[in-house]
Amino acid sequence: MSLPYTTNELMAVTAARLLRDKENVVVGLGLPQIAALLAQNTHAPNLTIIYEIGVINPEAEEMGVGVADPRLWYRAEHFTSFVGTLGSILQKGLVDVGFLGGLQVDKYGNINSTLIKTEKGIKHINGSGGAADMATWSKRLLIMMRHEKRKIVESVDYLTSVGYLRGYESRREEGLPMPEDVKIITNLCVFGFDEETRSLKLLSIHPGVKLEDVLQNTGVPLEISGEVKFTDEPTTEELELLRNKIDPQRMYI
Amino acid sequence: MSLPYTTNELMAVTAARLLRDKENVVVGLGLPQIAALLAQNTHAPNLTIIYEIGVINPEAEEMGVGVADPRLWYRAEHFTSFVGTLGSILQKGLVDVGFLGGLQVDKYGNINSTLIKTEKGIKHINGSGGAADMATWSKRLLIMMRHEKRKIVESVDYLTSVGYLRGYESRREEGLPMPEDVKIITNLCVFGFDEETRSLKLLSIHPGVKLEDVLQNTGVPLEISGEVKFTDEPTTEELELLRNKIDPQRMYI
Amino acid sequence: MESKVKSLREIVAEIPDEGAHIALGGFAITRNPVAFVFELIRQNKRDLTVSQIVAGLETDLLVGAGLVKKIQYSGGSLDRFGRLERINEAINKGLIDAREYSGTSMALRFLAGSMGIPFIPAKYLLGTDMLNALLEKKDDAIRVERSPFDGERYVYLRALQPDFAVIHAQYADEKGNVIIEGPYWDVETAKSAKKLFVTVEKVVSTEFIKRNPEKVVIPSLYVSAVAEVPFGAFPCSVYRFYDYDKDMLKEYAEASKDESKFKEFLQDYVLGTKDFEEFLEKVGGIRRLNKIKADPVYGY
Amino acid sequence: MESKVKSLREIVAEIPDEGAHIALGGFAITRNPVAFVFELIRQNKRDLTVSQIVAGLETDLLVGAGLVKKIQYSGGSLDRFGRLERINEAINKGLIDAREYSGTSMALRFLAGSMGIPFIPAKYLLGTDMLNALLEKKDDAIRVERSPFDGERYVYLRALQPDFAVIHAQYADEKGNVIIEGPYWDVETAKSAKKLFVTVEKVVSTEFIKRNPEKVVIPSLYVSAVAEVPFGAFPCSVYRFYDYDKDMLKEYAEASKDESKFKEFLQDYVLGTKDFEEFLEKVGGIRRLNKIKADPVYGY
Repeated sequence: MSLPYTTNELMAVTAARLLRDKENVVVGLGLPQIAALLAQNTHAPNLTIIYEIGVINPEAEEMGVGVADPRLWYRAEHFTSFVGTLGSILQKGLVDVGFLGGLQVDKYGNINSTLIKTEKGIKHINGSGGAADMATWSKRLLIMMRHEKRKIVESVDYLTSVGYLRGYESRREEGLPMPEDVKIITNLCVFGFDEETRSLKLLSIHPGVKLEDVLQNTGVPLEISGEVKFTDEPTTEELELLRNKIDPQRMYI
Repeated sequence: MSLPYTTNELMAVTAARLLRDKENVVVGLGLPQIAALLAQNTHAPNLTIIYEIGVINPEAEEMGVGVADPRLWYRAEHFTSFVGTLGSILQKGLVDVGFLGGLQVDKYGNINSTLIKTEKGIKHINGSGGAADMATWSKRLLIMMRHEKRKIVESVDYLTSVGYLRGYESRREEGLPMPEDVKIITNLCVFGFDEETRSLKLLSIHPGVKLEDVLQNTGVPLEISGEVKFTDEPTTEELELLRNKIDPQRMYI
Repeated sequence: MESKVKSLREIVAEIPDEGAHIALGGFAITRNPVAFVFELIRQNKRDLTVSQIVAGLETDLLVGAGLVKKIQYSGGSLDRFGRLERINEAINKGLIDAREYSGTSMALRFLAGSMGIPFIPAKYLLGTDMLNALLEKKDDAIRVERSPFDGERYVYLRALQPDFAVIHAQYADEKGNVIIEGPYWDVETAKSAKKLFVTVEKVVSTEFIKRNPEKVVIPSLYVSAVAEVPFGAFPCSVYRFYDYDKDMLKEYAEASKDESKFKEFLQDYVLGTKDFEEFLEKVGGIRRLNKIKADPVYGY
Repeated sequence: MESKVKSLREIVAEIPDEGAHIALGGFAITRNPVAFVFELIRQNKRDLTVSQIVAGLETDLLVGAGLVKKIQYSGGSLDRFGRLERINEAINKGLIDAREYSGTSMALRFLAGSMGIPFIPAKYLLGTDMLNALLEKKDDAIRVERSPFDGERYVYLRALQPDFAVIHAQYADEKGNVIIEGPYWDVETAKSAKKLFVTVEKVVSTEFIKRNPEKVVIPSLYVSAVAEVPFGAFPCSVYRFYDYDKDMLKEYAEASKDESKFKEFLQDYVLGTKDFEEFLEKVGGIRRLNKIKADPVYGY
């Protein structure tokens, strides 16, 4: 029996458990970073953490406002360029896990990081930065998102990071390497993808969440067959690490 | 009236005077290095010296045995890789002068650095290292060689560094950038190349050398029209710099 | 010895009044050439093309000032302080020709330019709407081809050699040897340009360079001119020199949401000051700057 | 924390007995992985393919020992001490399949391999007999093509990802972060391999790495294993550690001119010693090594 926990804590723990020891991960600020640090402090002490801006294996003592924040660079082992990280390490196939977020994700795991189409026209938000590139070459993709009907959709308004493209073998046919795995961790559940059709599949719902909540808040029809599993809960050890060591200021958990 | 001087001193001075201030030069050990240092100490204080091994603007206090000798790296301003020097600086067109030597040079300024064909078969000597590359992209080429009939030939046994290829516009037609200038400095004379045919042309003979000596020791027929100029002699200042500052151990002069 | 050190005003004056192509080195809110962009705006350099890997505050300012005709980049932000609202609005309203890439495809274009090779073949952009949009615009920097070696599909990314690149770094000497502390995402951007201008926190002796050659990430032969501009990235951070100024970033983020407030910001701080020192004085001078000075161990 | 440190013997034992493709990091007579090659010879790894930018003493040894089937390189030497006589003789006699490149075309093949791109288009090799010979041999790493952008002729240099790369460096930590002092011509060679082995003068703490991140030229994730082999490049030089040993280089240059003398050299020093320490003892041990220790200012 573990302590009570927040949804963000559960999301971080769920992501951390998907990382394996000795893997190389590209992370951004926030929950992905928290997840990587938790993994490093538990079962994956030899995890290598990469920031696209050109920083490898730092040991930040404070969270920052983004990968451009020098707080995140403290005690790095290597500084390099964008070409050195995503143009070399990633492209050579050395990145095991790429963490992604975005404005929308569709039923094939494709992500939109850039713009939203509204009735008034296009609303440009951001741009893909290194996220599109991570989707191209990471062996596994871990997508972390808020669970809203308008964010998990049939088809993204603008495709920036390729998941399984149009499903089946379409990604490979496009000339892209197939990822070993793609998962989406939301505040309600964990999604995976069907091995044949490559379309969205519910893997587990978080403890306390109702299946209806998931179905109602997902913009894609889900086929539910058989009993739905619950996401494993965080252990006391994991929670204590998160709260006392990794994010003591509780900026993200 | 200057001091008496050695042929090597004259060659170094002649080469040095062909360098201009603010130029970037790729040099190897020996006379090219001496020439570059002399230029730096006289009319070209802002010369940048590059060694292909990945060293920029060192201030060696001793001559060494080759660019792989750390004596040549002392007080460098930048260390990089082979890709950083010849794969980037040179290829971007930033090298003004490339110094070359070799086993043979032909009437179009093509060089053989690698092997000699003998009656007994091929005799492999060396390989082109970065010399072929310098010939590809340097704006000007300065070739320094011993003057022997078997070394200045109609056609090289094996073409490693492209000069004017088969003359006229053949180098450009091959897809290579045309150099602004190619010169050969030997122990007897200075050669240039005809602006149209791109074939070997005598520019000057060194003081004290007879035209016959040049003609007899050159494996290519030379057309001599009009009076032959003499190579300008070193000044006392240049000789004193060479002897007291640049190569006090007289390893190369 | 020749010195490449010039004033910021002189450097910016070398840029033609109209139509220059400039690559910028900032990344969100760190090592942005802010002082340089202030001066670009003061000197009213128009119809610019801007190329950048990940855009930041300086790019948003320049677009907001109405000086940019075309931008090639992979997006950007003010990190958690906000979005690049001026750029977003210019795109939404169709005021600029925006060519969107992924970060690495931009970085590889700069790399190819810096190396003098014609293009780099890569898998990046395949399957994305960025690629679709570039192809629709018949962008001449992009071709989808099959490699003659493995027969697979690649995007051939054409080398980019902008007229100018501008980065802000910690140190350079008079010869132009540049030291960057921390990550150096912008090195290929810098080396790709026909002319590279570097603004630095401090001009150092060549002796300092020779004692720390392993810190030199751009050797002098790539550099056209150096300007010493202390706090030249303010309100963004410069690792080992100063932290970002939170309040000023919030002020900018707020102002940039609204065109008229942005114009006021521009008038007050950029057009209404004669140089960057005057701007720094205006926002609080040494008292304000002292608060963000970096700790020598942490670097922020 | 997992350590990647192993003994030299263990590392070499990971290489298959026949047919491995190994890239070597030495350059003439500096930072050559000599101890590694001694151990390769002792363990009799045969039918090797060797790839290198500029070959050096270690490569000549390996070819002389009859273990190399194929070599791709741009030539090499012992600088003023002599030529690579064993390689030259093997080529003259047709004993090895030699594929000659220019230095940069090899370096760019390694760069492409290290970056995961399929090839790099460049002007290098155009018009040379190296290109003619490669095309005659139908070498699958080389194609002459016209760039789809500018229509000009280029040599497309295929990416090289050898099975193994071996370099000798000054420092690495247990995680495999590698520090090279001085020029690092071999970094792309190192990063290109499927497995990278690094022999170092000294294994250092990760704390040392974190205090000198700007000296780390290969981050740990490229490295498979590290072996601490002090004087591992002897008789070649290692900047900031020791100078080359003139007498030993002359001895090698002399021995290598003649096959039977070379065999004696090999028997005495390599096959007749159980490890590199025993070889070092045999040639004079600490007295000899003390003479070549580097001056801390000059680095040689």
